[in-house]
Amino acid sequence: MNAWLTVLKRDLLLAFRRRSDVATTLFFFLIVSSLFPLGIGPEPAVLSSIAPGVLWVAALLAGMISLTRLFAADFADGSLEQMLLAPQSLALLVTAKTLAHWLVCGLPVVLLAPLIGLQYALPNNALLVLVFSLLLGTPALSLIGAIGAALTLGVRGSGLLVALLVLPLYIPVLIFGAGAVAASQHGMSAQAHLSLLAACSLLALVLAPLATAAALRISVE
Amino acid sequence: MNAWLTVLKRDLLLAFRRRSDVATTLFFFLIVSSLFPLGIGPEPAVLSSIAPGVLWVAALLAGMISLTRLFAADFADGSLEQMLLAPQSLALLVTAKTLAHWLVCGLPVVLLAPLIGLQYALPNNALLVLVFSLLLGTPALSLIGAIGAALTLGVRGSGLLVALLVLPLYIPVLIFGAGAVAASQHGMSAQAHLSLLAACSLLALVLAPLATAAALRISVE
Amino acid sequence: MQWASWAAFFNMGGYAFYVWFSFGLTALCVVWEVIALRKRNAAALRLSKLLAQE
Amino acid sequence: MNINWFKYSSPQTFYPLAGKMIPWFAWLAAILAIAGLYISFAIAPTDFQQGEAYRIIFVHVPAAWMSMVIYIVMACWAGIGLALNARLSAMMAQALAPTGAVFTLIALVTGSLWGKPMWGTWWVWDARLTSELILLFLYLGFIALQASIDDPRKADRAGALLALVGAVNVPIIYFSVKWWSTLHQGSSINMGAAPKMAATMLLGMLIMALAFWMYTIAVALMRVRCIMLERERSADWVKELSLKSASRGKA
Amino acid sequence: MLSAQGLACLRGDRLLFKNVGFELNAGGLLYVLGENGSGKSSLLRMLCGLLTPEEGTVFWLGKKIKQDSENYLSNLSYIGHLNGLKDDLTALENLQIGARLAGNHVNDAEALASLTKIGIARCANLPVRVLSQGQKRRVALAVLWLTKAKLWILDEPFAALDVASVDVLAARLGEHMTNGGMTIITTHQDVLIHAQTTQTLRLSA
Amino acid sequence: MLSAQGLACLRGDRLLFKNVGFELNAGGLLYVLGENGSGKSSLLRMLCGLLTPEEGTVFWLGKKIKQDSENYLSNLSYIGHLNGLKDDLTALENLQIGARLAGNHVNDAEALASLTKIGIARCANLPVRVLSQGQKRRVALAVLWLTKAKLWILDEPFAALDVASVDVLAARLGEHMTNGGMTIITTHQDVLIHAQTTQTLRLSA
Ligand code: HEM
Ligand SMILES: Nc1ncnc2c1ncn2[C@@H]1O[C@H](COP(=O)(O)OP(=O)(O)OP(=O)(O)O)[C@@H](O)[C@H]1O
Ligand SMILES: Nc1ncnc2c1ncn2[C@@H]1O[C@H](COP(=O)(O)OP(=O)(O)OP(=O)(O)O)[C@@H](O)[C@H]1O
Ligand SMILES: [Mg+2]
Ligand SMILES: [Mg+2]
Repeated sequence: MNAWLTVLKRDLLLAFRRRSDVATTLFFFLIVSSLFPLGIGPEPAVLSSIAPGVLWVAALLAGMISLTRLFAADFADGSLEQMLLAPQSLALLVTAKTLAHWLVCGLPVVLLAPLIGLQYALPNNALLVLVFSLLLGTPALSLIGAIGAALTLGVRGSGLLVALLVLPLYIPVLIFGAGAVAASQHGMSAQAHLSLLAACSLLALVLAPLATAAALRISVE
Repeated sequence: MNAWLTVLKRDLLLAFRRRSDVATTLFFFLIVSSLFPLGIGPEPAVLSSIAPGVLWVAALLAGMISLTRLFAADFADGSLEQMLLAPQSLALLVTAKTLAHWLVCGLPVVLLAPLIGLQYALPNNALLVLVFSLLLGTPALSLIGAIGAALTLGVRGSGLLVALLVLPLYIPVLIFGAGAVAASQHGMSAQAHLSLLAACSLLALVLAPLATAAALRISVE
Repeated sequence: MQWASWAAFFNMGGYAFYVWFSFGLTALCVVWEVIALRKRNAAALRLSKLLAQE
Repeated sequence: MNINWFKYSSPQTFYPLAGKMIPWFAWLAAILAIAGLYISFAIAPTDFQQGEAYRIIFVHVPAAWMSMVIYIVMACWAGIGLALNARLSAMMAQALAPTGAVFTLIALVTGSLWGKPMWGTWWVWDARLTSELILLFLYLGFIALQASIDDPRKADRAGALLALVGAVNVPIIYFSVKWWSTLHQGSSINMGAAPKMAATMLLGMLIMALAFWMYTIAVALMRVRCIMLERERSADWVKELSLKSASRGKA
Repeated sequence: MLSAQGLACLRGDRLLFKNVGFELNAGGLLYVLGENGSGKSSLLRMLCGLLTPEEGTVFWLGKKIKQDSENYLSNLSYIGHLNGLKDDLTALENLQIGARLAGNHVNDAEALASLTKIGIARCANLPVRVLSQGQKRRVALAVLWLTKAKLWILDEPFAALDVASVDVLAARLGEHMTNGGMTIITTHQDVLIHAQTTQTLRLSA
Repeated sequence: MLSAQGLACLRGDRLLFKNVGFELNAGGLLYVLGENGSGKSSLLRMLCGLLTPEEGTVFWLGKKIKQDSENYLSNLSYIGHLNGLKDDLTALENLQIGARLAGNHVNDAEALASLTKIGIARCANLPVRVLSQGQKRRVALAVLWLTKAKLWILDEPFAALDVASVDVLAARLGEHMTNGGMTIITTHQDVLIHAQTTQTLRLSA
């Protein structure tokens, strides 16, 4: 538990030292979701109908782009080796790293999303569901993404490769997440979608760290 | 000229050695553009109306993500220093690297785009304009992106700065590009948009390599 | 046999392009895969022969 | 029992064994394919709704079946390879992936070619089509990952892990996509409405599917032989083999 | 305490070494020598459990290291080619975090003391990014004044160090062995280290 | 031929050195010595023009190096801490491309000969990725058998080399100086190099 806290604190400290990186993820999210009105035109009806999809895709891409950095720096400077040699369960340490990543890259996006939703003329209840769905879904994104990040360590071109590996696995989360918002937009209950999202996250929490740990061991060899 | 060719050939050779990297850019483009229907829903009318924006944003993202690697590897392994010490104009060598990058990452996207346009139910003439607009616009993306890639090298905390610098410069390209496709979709002439795109690319060709070279010198210090 | 003539057969009730493209593509993939594998095998043997003779 | 398994799981013994098996499967595939094609074009009657275009079904459906089956088989081999550290299993997984991807591509393209005359469009975002597309991405991810790792052992293990993760996800993806499109269901097109299949059609499809099976086995064996040669290029048995094959070529 | 039997290492399609074995007891020093590329670093990573041997086994106190890995790892300190330092953290922070990950709590004073020992107390509060090659190496090595691990595995610890630091480190290694510790080391330089027993393992490419 | 006057180097907010000057003539060897972090690498990068001096100027044949940089650079061969090799290219390709970038055309035979000289001909067609630390360093150094540059600036060229390679490299450096070349070198190891004139510049942190 001690090592777990150390890893978490270290990663948060590092993120704090490099605040601009955190800002970059947010900024990326902001830009991607603002590009669409530019590309598509300002019609509120159209914008609001595509909003759930666009916002969720933007959140997903923002999370993914920051993923490549999850283990890469640790790998390059050798601290990953030291983490593997710590007398603790690697899967546990992985959850600490993933949690830090989510706090730094996922949470800000969740908090920023309603602001952007306003620009897309989303009604209030849909905004609420948007925040909830992101809150439930983004942990799954981080957890699944960690597997991809671990598998592509030391592989050149890993930024795009990670996308190729991970995006297909993200699709259920995307569908349930965007579905929840769309449902509430159409006056239906988003409950079913939200529970499915939570289920995805739970499943990922149980399985992904194990897979990530195995992947790290393979990559470091 | 000799060194120019050497750099171009070397980068193409490297890309050829890692063919899968090239394919990855393409697949990234493919996957990102397939995500939107999953988020937004399968309605062909809606899809076709957002297609210009979505496809251009996807192309932009694919280019941007692959750009971060443009100089990073050279910087890390020291070949960038050697390039700076070559008895040739650095700006010239930079154009060689950028051209190689465009050939490897930009051109394939241009060629794949119409296929994806079909999935978005774009009409034939709009498909043609899509290809043209990408052909004229993506070089500007590569050239402008190179500045950002060069700046991110040494000045570590400047991720935000670079995004701030580069993305606003991308926006005109995006607007003209998506605008061209949208115009042809609505039965108007895309000529004006296309000429503006070409102008962007030309301007970038003249100015960007100089800025990139300067940025590289700063980063390597 | 339900084809009036070879021409009718090739015409596929007006859907010739779609039908023959499908079957043709499949055949092409199969042939290409086999040829590519044979080449790959030969190349591998050639290289290990070079190594062996060294 | 055990001893046998280990004997045949070493590349050195498996290589010639595979060589002997390939012609059998290849011939079986050819014969079945000819029979299947005969049924598809000569025996099966014209469909009264779709005309002759429906004959695409005889490649489309078997290809779609194969694309899914191969993924499962591949994941099984990968899992065995990872669990038992068996090199041959990992190689089999690697050998299957490209063929699986090819069949997925065939299913997608022939489906599109069918869709154009039937639905009037090359593509709709229907559950089955979409999940087939995602399956293609999964194959490509597997191949790309293995291609970009240079140490073969590492590539094996990383690929195996990815295949397993994918296998866990495939059902989730499938159901989520299905649910997604039934909820949205804007378009009037519904592939489930395909006509009730006549017995001959079913037979034709089954025989074609069998032919594809045999073909897959033959090609996978060929590819696994290549992989063995490439990986063990400096091993003695490969060197001997290459010298022998060359002298046979001259004679 | 640490022993290895019949180790073989395959990298790509090249067999780097096979049938490597040794036994290392308390107070023992093992030099692993060999040309560039002979597989010294690979052997060391194998001994840590970072690399799975193609054949052979490593034992700690008679048990396979994979079986009782928690116990083994808490007795191990490994410093590889890479320093394992975070560029954005200060030397002090790096040192403390490294120690805590390995299971020891270290306060500021202790960490500073160890930086002083290896002569870079002056850099304690600088981010590691601005340190030179050799200074970074010294920060990484400072952990040797903090760890309670019995077994030290060091991959070219002297590389990039200036003469004074080499002596300081050699003395520390000698002290460790005197206290009953064990060290496995690779180096291309000639450095005198005192140990109760010294063995040499030569890998040939 | 190469001279420097009143060089000062500021890194972060620390003045590493100031008022450093020297003159190096044909056949001359200049050792730059100093502890870790004393600014040796920084000085060398300054001499190459990679780093702008805080104060002072570097002259080549009496002209400021920034003024006639094309001429200066075509007379310069610099090998820094980093090897400048592409992992995915073979040793041979790396060598040829490096030489061509510096302005010399080199055919396969010449490149292979230089790899043979430094004893890694065996690795000529392997991608550099699979080479060990020291083997990579040797590939980078092989360029010294190809270049026609008069001035060599080498940052710890002996680091990570095994004993045999150190001798080979030292001999090559001696030969270069005999032919009227100039060398500036940093090292922490004691290596004997023959030169017509030998100077030492000691930086103190
Ligand atoms: C790009 C387009 C298409 C794709 C990717 C696609 C994909 C698939 C897949 C994956 C299957 C196997 C599903 C299973 O066995 O449960 C399948 C079966 C089938 N497809 Fe398609 N399809 C496409 C277009 C079409 C079209 C246009 C039609 C007909 C109008 C069609 C008719 C059928 C039929 C009848 C089956 C067999 C159903 C069964 O065995 O239950 N498909 N397709
Ligand atoms: N990840 C890897 N994949 C494939 N081959 C590798 C890998 N790492 C090292 N090798 C190969 O293993 C050999 C030994 O590498 P290793 O780093 O163990 O050598 P070393 O004895 O430590 O050499 P040095 O003295 O140069 O550090 C090298 O020749 C290299 O070709
Ligand atoms: N990019 C940089 N930014 C800020 N400071 C730096 C940078 N690079 C080096 N320094 C500082 O400059 C000092 C000298 O570094 P330099 O690499 O020149 O030392 P060196 O003499 O080569 O040492 P070594 O023997 O360890 O290689 C270091 O103490 C470091 O703090
Ligand atoms: Mg080593
Ligand atoms: Mg230095």
